[in-house]
Amino acid sequence: MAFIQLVISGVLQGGLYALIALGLTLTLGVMRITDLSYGVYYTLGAYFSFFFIIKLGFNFVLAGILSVVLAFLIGLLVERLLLRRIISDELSVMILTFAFAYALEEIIVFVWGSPFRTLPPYAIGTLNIGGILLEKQRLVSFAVAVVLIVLVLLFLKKTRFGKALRMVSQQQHGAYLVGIDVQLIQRLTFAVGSFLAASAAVLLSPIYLVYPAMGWSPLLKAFGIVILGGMGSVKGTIIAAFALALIEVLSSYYINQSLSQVSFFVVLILVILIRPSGLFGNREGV
Amino acid sequence: MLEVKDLVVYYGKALALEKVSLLVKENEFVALVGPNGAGKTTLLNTISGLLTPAAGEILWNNSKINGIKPSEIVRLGISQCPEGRKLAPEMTVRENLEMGAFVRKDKKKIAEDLEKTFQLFPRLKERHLQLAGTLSGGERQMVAIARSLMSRPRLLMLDEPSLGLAPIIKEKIFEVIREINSTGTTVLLVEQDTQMAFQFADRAYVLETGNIVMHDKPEHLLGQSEFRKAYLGL
Amino acid sequence: MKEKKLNLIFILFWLIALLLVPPLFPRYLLHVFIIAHIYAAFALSWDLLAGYVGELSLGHSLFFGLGAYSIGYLSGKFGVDPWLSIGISCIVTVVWGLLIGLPCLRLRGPYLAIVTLAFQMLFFLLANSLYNLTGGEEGIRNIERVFNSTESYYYLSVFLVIIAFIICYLLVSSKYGLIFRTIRENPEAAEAAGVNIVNYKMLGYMVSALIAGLAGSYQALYLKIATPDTLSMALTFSAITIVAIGGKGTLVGAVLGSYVTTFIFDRFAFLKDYKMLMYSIVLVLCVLFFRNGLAGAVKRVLLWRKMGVDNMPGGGKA
Amino acid sequence: MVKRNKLFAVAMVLFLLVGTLGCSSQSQSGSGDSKDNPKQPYKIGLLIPMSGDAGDHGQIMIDGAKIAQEEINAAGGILGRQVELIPFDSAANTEKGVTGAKKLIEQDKVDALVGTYRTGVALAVMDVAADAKIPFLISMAASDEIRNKIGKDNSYYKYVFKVAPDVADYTANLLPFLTDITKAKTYYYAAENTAWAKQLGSVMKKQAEAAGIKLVGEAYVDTSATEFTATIMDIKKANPDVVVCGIITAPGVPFAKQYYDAKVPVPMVVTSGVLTIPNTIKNMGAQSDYISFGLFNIDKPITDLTVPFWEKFQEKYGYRGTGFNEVKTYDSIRILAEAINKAGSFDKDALAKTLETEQFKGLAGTYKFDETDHQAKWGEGYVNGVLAEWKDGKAQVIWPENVRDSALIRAPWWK
Repeated sequence: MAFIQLVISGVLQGGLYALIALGLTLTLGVMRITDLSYGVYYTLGAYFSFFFIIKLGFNFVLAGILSVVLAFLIGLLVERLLLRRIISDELSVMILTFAFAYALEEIIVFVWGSPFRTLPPYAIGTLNIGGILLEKQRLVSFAVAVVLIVLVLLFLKKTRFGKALRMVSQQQHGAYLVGIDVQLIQRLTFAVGSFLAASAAVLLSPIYLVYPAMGWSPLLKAFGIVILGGMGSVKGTIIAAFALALIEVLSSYYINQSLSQVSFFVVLILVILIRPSGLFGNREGV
Repeated sequence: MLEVKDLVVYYGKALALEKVSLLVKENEFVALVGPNGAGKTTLLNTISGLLTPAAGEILWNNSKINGIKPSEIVRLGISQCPEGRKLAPEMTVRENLEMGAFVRKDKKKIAEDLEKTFQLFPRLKERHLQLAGTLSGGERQMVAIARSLMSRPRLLMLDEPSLGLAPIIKEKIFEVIREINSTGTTVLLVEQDTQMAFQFADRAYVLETGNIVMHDKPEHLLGQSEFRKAYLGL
Repeated sequence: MKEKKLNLIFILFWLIALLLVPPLFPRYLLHVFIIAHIYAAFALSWDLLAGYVGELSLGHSLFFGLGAYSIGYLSGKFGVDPWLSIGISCIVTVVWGLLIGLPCLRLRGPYLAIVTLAFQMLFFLLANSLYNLTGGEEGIRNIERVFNSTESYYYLSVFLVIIAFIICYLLVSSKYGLIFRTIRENPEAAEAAGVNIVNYKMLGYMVSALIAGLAGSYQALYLKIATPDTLSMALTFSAITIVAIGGKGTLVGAVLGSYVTTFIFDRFAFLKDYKMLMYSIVLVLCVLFFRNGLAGAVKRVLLWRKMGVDNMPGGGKA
Repeated sequence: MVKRNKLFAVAMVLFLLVGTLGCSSQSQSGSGDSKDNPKQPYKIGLLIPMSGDAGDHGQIMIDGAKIAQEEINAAGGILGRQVELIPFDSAANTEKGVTGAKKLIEQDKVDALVGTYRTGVALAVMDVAADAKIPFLISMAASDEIRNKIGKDNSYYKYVFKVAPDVADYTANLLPFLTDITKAKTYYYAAENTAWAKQLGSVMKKQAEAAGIKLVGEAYVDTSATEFTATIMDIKKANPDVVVCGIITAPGVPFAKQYYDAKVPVPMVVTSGVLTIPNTIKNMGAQSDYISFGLFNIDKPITDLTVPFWEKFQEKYGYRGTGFNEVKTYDSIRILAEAINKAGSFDKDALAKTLETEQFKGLAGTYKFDETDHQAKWGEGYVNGVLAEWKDGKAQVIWPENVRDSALIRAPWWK
């Protein structure tokens, strides 16, 4: 019984990890940059929904939509105004995005202050199915996350833009030659990444805390998941997200509760040592 | 149709092309030969808009096209089949071909062209749902050529289409290129296998370390002893 | 040629200026100078890696902290002679550099950046949680006092930062520096020329770890305590800011940047919460518009006549 | 493009140069000696975090300190000298703390230091203050190590006093919840994996065992943990009478939310931290109900200073204090003023003597420092805490009985 309960918790958590990491894997593949500001869009999404719900009294759905749209627009602006100028210089991009993440964190402190905040849950209560407890809030978040992930996958598979995105990710040079506006695709992908990070935050902020430095932990998790799954592999990313969530939950119950973070690092370092291309990375060749 | 005038291109800080001029006329089959590192690929990439020239100009039907985005250049009717195929490995053959028609909007005509392409390369029809990364070298080259045709180019630039292929497949590829040329598409071919290229070309340019050193009809070039020595080893 | 002379003149003037500080400035400013020198050495180590070897270390405070905790352990817990402790803590950080560098430097892209960040966060976590081992938030105390006067600590800091500068300078101006540059600009060409990229990167990484560890152990020696702050991300961030302001890949920039930030930000205490905001905005602006930093600007002024050289055609990247 | 960059470069260099030079020249014109001159204000340096990860604690400390300053100055100052506060942002960082202490002492020439939030900073600053022979009242940093250090070398740390409670005082604050309120026989300790929480856990265990209460299980979670299914399952399995929660940073909120949703059938009491901050609780909605917590002060007549202080605080700043930071900073400054007034001179040795022997009134009760380790004493008649419970976003005081709002409000699902 305990095992089933833990697995269910791990799966619920994994869906949200997958959502967070999906945006990063798209950005990494398409832009070929190390975006260290990815966590900031997570933070922004949380603060926007905090602002709309608590300060302006909007309902959850409206606030959520507004937040992610805003994050999308900010992503567009950041790519155009900051990243585009230096995108070819890998080191400068890392420094810039790192600095930008810090700057935005401080701007948030400036605008909203630094105390811990939280949001009231969208759905209160717990379902009890044969002794297994399911928090409604987590179920709702998980469901929305899965819907978003499926939408993104369909979008990549079916639409013209989605195909162009995959092409840029897999073969940038070829994408230029078939007449894809690579810069435009990169800009939109960056914005889609911001959108996904923000939507994860909107779903999680009623469960977790909202505070200015909240974005670093998902950034690191997302990077770990992407490295684990193989850079640029969407399938690998999703599988790695669930695997990681399960490892965390199970190890914290069966081994030691303070180990969830340590086990994450250990897994990450082992993967880099043993299989640097990640579990599903097979991008070389062709 | 395409005219390149006094083109100067830097690759990073190194000078890659030093005053290159070249002319391709409507319906012509032009070959560009020369040793490794002479700047052939650089020239094609500059025409395709991937590199920005430091000086000189590129004219397409008498209007200047350097400085235009690569996607616009494809729209104008210049298509490049790059060296090393440059296919998307995790997309199917069909998807790769469809990406070739990215700049076109008319779905019906695209479907028609896809059928035509499959007639040209029956092998690809069999494998249209296979991932491009799992194909053999020759098949990949076919996909690459087919893809560059999907934009309905008026000028097709091919970069080393025979590289690394077995002789039989090589011949097959060249036959297809000739067929493409005969149905009204202008061809600019970059090739290391000079003999093969000269069987088909109307005119040829020789590029060495960033300079056009000779240009003439293939039969005239073959008549020159220094050329034969350098390129055919005879 | 000219640049080499400039660097020598810089060291000379710097040394003379530093010797004039104690008699001319009030005691408190000596302390600020000491802090500036610690940051300068730390920033030098970061610049060596980012500006020359071309690898970004986002968790560089890991080595600073390892240096600090090592001396804390040796001198504070086991009573080893503090001078010997400094030496041993440098070796400890180099070994850690080796352990982390070996798997990561083989890989391209953001691996090193992410893994160093992961290690740093892990160690920060452990330093806070393994109370019995690390003293938690209280850190490791009782590091032996080596001098009684601030002046002596000041002269030691001058000595250390100049040594750090000279080590970095010798490394990058030797043939290794040339190889570093080739690896950074054109790794394929370097590999084709038979250069073992991993070995050279490893060398740069270990020297960088050594200097960061030195800076960390000196800070612990001076403050007589090693706390988890020495492992914090904010510390790495200040090194990056210092180098970005001073100029990446110049070494001199790390020193200039450290003086400027330490003195200016120290003075702007009234900014309170806005200090970090200002820090990060200055950093963003520097990356975008001031890529050569202070050192670049100074060099431009000193080499005014030769300015045209950088603007050759084809340098279209700028 | 090139031209603009050059202009920017020159502007930047000029800005930085002027900044550096301008500021260092200002530093040399530092104020003269102010000692014992009745016209000069009595300067108190405040070492508090205003940036960094503990940044949000700084402002509230200043807010508390300012009320103390106003009250003292309105009553005629310290032996006729007005109090001046000079804050310095220590960013909860050891190096910044030492830099701040040196600047305040050597450049601003303060007469006394108050502050530090982190123990590490306090331990490093103690030495600076002791070297300079400047009185230093530690207001918030709690670890036992501080008083151990003072106790070991009492003559060196003659002027360092610890207003902040000890670890044992934090747990003593929670203990009545187990003994008086719930009459528990067993308890479970859930905490985060930090030194502070571990110290708290071991002291709690000793105090609880002395009161005949058994520890039936404990869990230490990561400071970045977000998923507590495992912890809550373990609690249910251990089946204690009370859960004592030592999660004081970010994970506290998701833990409390999951604890509420899982309807764990036993009450929970938490020590000061994220779950005792009114702002956090405000947005938690119903999920904050039935959490009990310990704190040092609240707007009840605990001493005659308390109610006026909280009224002033609310009126002046428009928000509720946390019952920790502002209280201890306010008390420290008042103690300093009262001690000098009692000693009748600014002589530091007289001040130290007075601090060691006399008693002082503060918000949290009566302060009496231990003669050897200079720790403020805790318990009845000295400084004491209160226990409260969140219900509908409001803190209901449940202990001690003379000031309580109500008895423990029970959740319907408790056993």
